[in-house]
Amino acid sequence: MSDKPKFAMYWAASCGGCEISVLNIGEKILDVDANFDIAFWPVAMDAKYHDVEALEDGAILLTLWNGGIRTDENEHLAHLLRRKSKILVAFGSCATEGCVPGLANLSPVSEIFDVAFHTVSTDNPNNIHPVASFEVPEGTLTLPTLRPVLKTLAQVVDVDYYMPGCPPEPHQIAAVIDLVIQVLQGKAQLPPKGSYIGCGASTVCDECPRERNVKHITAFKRIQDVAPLDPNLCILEQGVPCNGPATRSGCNSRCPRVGAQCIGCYGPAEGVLDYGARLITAFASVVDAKEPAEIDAILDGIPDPTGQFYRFNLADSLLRASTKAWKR
Amino acid sequence: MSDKPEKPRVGVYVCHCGSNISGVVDVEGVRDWAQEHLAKDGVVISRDYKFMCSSLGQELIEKDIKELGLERVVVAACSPHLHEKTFRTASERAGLNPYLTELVSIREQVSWVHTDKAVATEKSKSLVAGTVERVVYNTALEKLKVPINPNTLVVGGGIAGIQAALEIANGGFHVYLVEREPSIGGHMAQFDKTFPTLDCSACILTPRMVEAGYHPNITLLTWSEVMSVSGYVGNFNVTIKKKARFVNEELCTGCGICVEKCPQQVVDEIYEAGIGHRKVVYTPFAQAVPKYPVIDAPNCTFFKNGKCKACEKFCPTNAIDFAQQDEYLNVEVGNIILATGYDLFDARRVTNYGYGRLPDVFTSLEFERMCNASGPTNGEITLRDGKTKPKTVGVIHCVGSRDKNFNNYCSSICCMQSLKFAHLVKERTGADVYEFYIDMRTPMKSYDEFYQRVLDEGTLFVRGKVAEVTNAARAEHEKGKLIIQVEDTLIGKQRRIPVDMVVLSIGMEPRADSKQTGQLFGISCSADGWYLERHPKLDPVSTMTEGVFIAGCASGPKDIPASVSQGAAAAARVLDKILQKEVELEPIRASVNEAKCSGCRICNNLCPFNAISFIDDLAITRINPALCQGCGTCVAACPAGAINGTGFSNEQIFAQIDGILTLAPARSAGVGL
Amino acid sequence: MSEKFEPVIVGFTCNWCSYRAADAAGTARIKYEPNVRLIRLMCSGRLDPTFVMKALAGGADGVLITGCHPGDCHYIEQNYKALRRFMLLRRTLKGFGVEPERIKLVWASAAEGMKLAHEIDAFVDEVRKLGPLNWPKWENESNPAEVLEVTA
Amino acid sequence: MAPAETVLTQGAGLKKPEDLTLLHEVAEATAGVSHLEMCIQCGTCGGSCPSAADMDHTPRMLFALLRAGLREEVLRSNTPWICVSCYHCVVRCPQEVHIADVMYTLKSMAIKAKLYRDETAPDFSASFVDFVENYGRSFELGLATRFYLKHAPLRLPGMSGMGIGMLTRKRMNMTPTKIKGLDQLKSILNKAKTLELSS
Amino acid sequence: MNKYIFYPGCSMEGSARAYYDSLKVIEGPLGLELEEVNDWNCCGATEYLSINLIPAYSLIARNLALAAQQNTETKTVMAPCSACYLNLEKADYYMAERPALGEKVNEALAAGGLHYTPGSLEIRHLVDVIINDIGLETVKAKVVRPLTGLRIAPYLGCMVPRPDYQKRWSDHEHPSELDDLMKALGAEVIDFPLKTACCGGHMTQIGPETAYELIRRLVSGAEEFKADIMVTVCPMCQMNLDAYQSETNRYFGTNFHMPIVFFTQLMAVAFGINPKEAGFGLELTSAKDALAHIGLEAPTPAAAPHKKAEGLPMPKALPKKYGGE
Repeated sequence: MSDKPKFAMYWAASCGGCEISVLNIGEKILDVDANFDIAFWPVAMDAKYHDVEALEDGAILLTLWNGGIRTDENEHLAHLLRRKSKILVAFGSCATEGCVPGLANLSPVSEIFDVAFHTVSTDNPNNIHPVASFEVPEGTLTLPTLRPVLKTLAQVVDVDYYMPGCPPEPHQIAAVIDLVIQVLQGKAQLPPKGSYIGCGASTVCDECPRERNVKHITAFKRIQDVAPLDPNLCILEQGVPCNGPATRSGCNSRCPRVGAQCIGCYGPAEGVLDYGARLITAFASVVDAKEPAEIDAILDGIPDPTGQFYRFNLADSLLRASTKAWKR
Repeated sequence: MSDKPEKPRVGVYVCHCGSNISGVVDVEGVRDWAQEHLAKDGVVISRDYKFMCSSLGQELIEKDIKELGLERVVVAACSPHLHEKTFRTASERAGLNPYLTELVSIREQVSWVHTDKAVATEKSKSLVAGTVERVVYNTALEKLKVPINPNTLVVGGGIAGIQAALEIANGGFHVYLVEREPSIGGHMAQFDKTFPTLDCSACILTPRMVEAGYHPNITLLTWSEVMSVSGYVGNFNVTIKKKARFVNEELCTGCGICVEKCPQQVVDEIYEAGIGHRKVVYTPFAQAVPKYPVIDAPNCTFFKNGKCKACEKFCPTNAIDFAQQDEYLNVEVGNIILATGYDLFDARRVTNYGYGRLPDVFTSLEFERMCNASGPTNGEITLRDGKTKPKTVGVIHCVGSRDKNFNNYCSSICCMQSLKFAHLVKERTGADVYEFYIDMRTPMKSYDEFYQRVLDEGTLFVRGKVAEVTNAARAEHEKGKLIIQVEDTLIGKQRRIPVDMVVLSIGMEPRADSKQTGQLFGISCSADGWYLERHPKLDPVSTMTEGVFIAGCASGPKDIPASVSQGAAAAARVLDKILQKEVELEPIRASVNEAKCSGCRICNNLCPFNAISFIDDLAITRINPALCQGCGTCVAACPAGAINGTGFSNEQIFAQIDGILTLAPARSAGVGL
Repeated sequence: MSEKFEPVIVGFTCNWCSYRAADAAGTARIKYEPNVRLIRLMCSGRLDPTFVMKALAGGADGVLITGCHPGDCHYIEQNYKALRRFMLLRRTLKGFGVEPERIKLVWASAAEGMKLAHEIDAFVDEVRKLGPLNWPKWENESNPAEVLEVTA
Repeated sequence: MAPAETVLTQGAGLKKPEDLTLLHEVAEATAGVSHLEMCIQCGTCGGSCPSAADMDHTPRMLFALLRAGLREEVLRSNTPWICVSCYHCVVRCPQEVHIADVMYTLKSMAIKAKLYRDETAPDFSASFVDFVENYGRSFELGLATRFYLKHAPLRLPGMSGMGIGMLTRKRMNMTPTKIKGLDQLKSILNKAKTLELSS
Repeated sequence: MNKYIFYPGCSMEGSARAYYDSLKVIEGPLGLELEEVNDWNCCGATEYLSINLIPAYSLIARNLALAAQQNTETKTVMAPCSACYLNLEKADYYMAERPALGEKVNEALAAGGLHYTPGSLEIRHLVDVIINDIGLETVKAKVVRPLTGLRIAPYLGCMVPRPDYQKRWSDHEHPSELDDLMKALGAEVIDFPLKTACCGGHMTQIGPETAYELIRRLVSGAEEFKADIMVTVCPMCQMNLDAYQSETNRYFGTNFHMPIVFFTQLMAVAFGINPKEAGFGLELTSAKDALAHIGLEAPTPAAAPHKKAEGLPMPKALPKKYGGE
């Protein structure tokens, strides 16, 4: 083993896109190899949990953790990697704020299983339902069990840095890796603990090139119903609920630039306690109506406000889950 | 959430308010609990005192600030609207920025409204905890000082407005007096005699009107209306529409020839209360100020079909100007007095009294005009035919007043006005007069003596609210009469009293447009529509909006002496402001963190005071602190959390929520976690 | 839960109308349910939906929002913004399983102490009927859910 | 608030405690919100009443008696029985007292306390109700014959012309109409009566 | 087509047969579709309320419950009888105003397998429906025999315009709806000051002297104002003024003859339906002379000469509640 600092990356409850995004940094990946020893990165190389367990505490310099905490296995690994890492980074939306897997916090686990295994869209001819442990002649087979709700990494262990995005933009990942290497070389200092890295402090509109005016919204529409979408005008002003005003900058307004509304993957701006609340208040503020009936009619244009406002942030919101998920 | 500042030293002071608080709240319990449980939030001292607001109570706090080095003060006592200033001033005396002191209302919100001691004490603790947690995040603030424009706007040229304008003008400052009718004078100019002295209304009013009309410090703007108001105390900008008079005021001498020659006559719904006529070019009455007539364009033959021009033909000074247009004036004033007066209750709504259906039922204002020597009957009291003198007259009190179906309040002048009518009928016709009343209310100076005089004159009093006035006779002696059906409650029997004439003493109502006018000036109305005073007893001429005052019947029914007093009182308040030369504005304001502002422009249409502007070059939003009124709507709206509001920051409110929920019971609802 | 359920309600008032209505109720000694704890804001327009969520997450069973009557706002028309936010907030909270009846908006002028007291009583009663909300503090979360059962 | 133990002088030195719960009791037993306590004794009701002349107390006085707690005097009054339910007083009352409904309450209280002076009116109501309960519809001929035979046999000859007129014009049915769901109606009314007793 | 759930009430089958018959013949021309409440029961008139509170409201509410569950496209119940109209409206209103009452009534209804949620039906009177849903223009269009020259005293009695919980009427004391309807038929309508005075109600039964006085006031008032006929909307009013008029005359020694018929009867006649089908002839105080007025092709009397305004002007009338200003 060389004396290069150790690097780890783990994939918990998430889609895996973050891992792809790391690869998308191109040649930069070679810098990682040049500067680090890969101690643990299941998607890239074979490694066993007991190898990690065998390491000394704090032996890994940098761990990029992507994914939320949904199972007892996720939770175990989170504690383990926390112990073994000097710097633990919540990498990507799932780890920082729960992301789409966190939306499952609106439903009880039983319902999630029913949908996954027993709805018409599921090809499950033998009606198999997974169980936590199963006896076979060779012994007992076990599966990780699910927690009632998904949690973000910081809700389970202490986190040093957060890197938002679904996934984080490659240019931002590259910049962060550069920074760490510079720190290693004594050329730079780490930001204060708890910082969001690889992103901006303002919101998507800050980087959005579209023209913006004073807003008066008389109807909310789906983007496909606005034809043609004005390519130069603020998407929200055209009636499409664009989450850009409340979403942290850093992606270079990737979606609005190409004619799609921002759906909020970079999470809330710096210091914001509840992401969805910012969108509720922002959208409601520019609704152009005074009578409850009129307001209702306009708001009907947002058929699923909870989904619209919390697509990425539900697990990290103030309420974190619906009563259905936790109340008996 | 930003990090909690270093733990400042907090003092908690719980007031007994005599027994007002301690009768229901365990004050010592709250004190001890705060000392023990809020120490973690920085509470270093917690005390109680009989009367915190007394000078001894205040000194107690001042001493602690100095000796214990308190950095935050929480006083649990009465409503901040009462004593916030007292305690903040006390803190300031001891060298602590006043905005680091907060009041918790455990009197108005606890002891006065709850009875269970244990529950009230718990609630008090929660409220104290909330404010302690909040005050930690309070920051030192400085008031903003702005100069006061010495000009004043008075809206409404009735007796209250005239009085206010004269007081200020005599004090040496300029007044714009705006009146929407062609002349000042208001309702008082319509009356014949005033109770209880029976002074001729015109005789006592006219000199005041003339004085206002010629005062060098008064710009009289009649036939004018305020269109918009912007700005804030000390610096209002007002747009006034001067409606086209079609008479050139520079040339007009007020000779009246045009009025005389005008061939077109219409019913005068305003000044003559609908029972008299006026010409289409007119001054409402002989003593009008200013003397210039106006042309009532919608009724004018020339404006309708391009013919006539009689007035123009005969005008000796060529003052008629059919081409005149509405003019808009912009004036800058420091203070505003609203003396917009009242409307009269529409008696047609009480259908059982037959007004509008039965000709010889009159309203009080119609009757006033009839009694007036310059009125449509030259002062003769007659039936609707304009000739017949009544032999019996019934005066009905409380029409539309003290009645949940109409107006729930007492009109305050209607007893005295009705007694005055009885006297006038007796004096001028010798007819029998019946007065129908629920309660006789004659509380002011010389009022009850007047009641006795009317009793002495032989007026017949029936105590009972009239049930109906009908022309359906049941017996021969009722035929051709108006029958007043009533329970004489003093004998417990129903009576039917045939009379020739009925006078309905109608009540006062807020102006039909009072709500819109209120919105224009940023003041609010009570549930029944009268303007709301800052304090009904201690501050009756101020409003919640700094720099906007009210006088006269705009805030509720009043008689003439009360209206005059209020006009003078409002003027005194304005003079006080003007003489201070500058005004301190509350430092509750919003500001934008420009690094975080994304320029999304969500907040751009939220500020009614135009304090928010968008800086195109930088693509960010800014807030003008002098225009910001501190409502916090933009703070709550900013999707990036880039706007901060002093005094009510997110951190302060979040901490307060946490604090008041400290004692929330941790109940188990069977959460399967 | 054998003892009578007394809901905890956080209320937000505007400085000019509803806070003064509470003062007026006090001055007139109008008695009402003690379950509501009021927080003063300058205007109902200051109400950030975050406040409501924070209150619910912190243990409140209901949230009362009060302001000046439409058209009577001290700041001209900010209460309309409060109304719109309130309406969108209720829709959103429904997705979290929070009954819309737990969030109430009341217009009360400075003169309406009586009305405010009645509205508070009615609201407390309604929330009492709904039962406790008990948003979890998410502290003791280590027990896995028992959902993996053999059904095949 | 506990009613004060005050006494009211009656007759020659006779003293009797006031029944200060009476007003509340009547208000509680009235269908809607009666606003009875809001009466300001203005007399609009007594002035409006088309049949006030035949009443021993005007409604206003009755409310004063109620307030004074004079139970017997109130329940013996003929006022509620003379009330023709014209609702003039109700719509004119400046305090929105539901006077007509209070009259119904007083009638049923008088019946329960057997304190009415003349049994004509209670009997008429009872007979009417009896037919309704047994057929589900009212039966004018039955009601008229039963009622007049008992209370106004002397009026009958004078009335016969009218009765015949009504019958020949088929404005009065010879037999009562029975509804189909009579059993259902009876169970409802029986349950309602039990509830009335328990309240 | 205007569709309503129809609650006729007991009188329509008996003493007010003329009302029922005439309503049936104008249904078609007016485009009214009436679906009777299945197995409705008596509303209790003014009697049941005097005995027992909860049974009285349960009796009324059974009808509401039946009407609410009836499978129709409308939730509006139309009741032509004043007492029925008021009782239904009252039950609906008070069940909501006093939830304690509403709950008890529903407890009783449950014993019969029924339930009624207050506020789920709209209770309306026939005149209201004709004026506000069908409209005077439609009525005018159907008139083939205008009632020109017939002087009518419109008479609504008490329980239609009062207490009017839902504020449907233009006024409690002098509502204009019936006047307007009669004017639409071409009749001359007098400004009858007693149009909402009381007919005596059940006092004809239990306190005739009281009732006779009330009947006298009305009949003499109508004669005083030179009416040819009174028109009413209420079975009880019609019954008292029509059937007890001769007794009233006997009691006071007077000689009034003032026919009173239902407004629907005059509508029918104006629509060209023959008087017999319109229920004429069923009244005890004959309307023959009054009918003759319409039969006669009398020339239209000159309109009252327009007097030159003399004396003091009158205030304008309040704007009407319906049909625009």
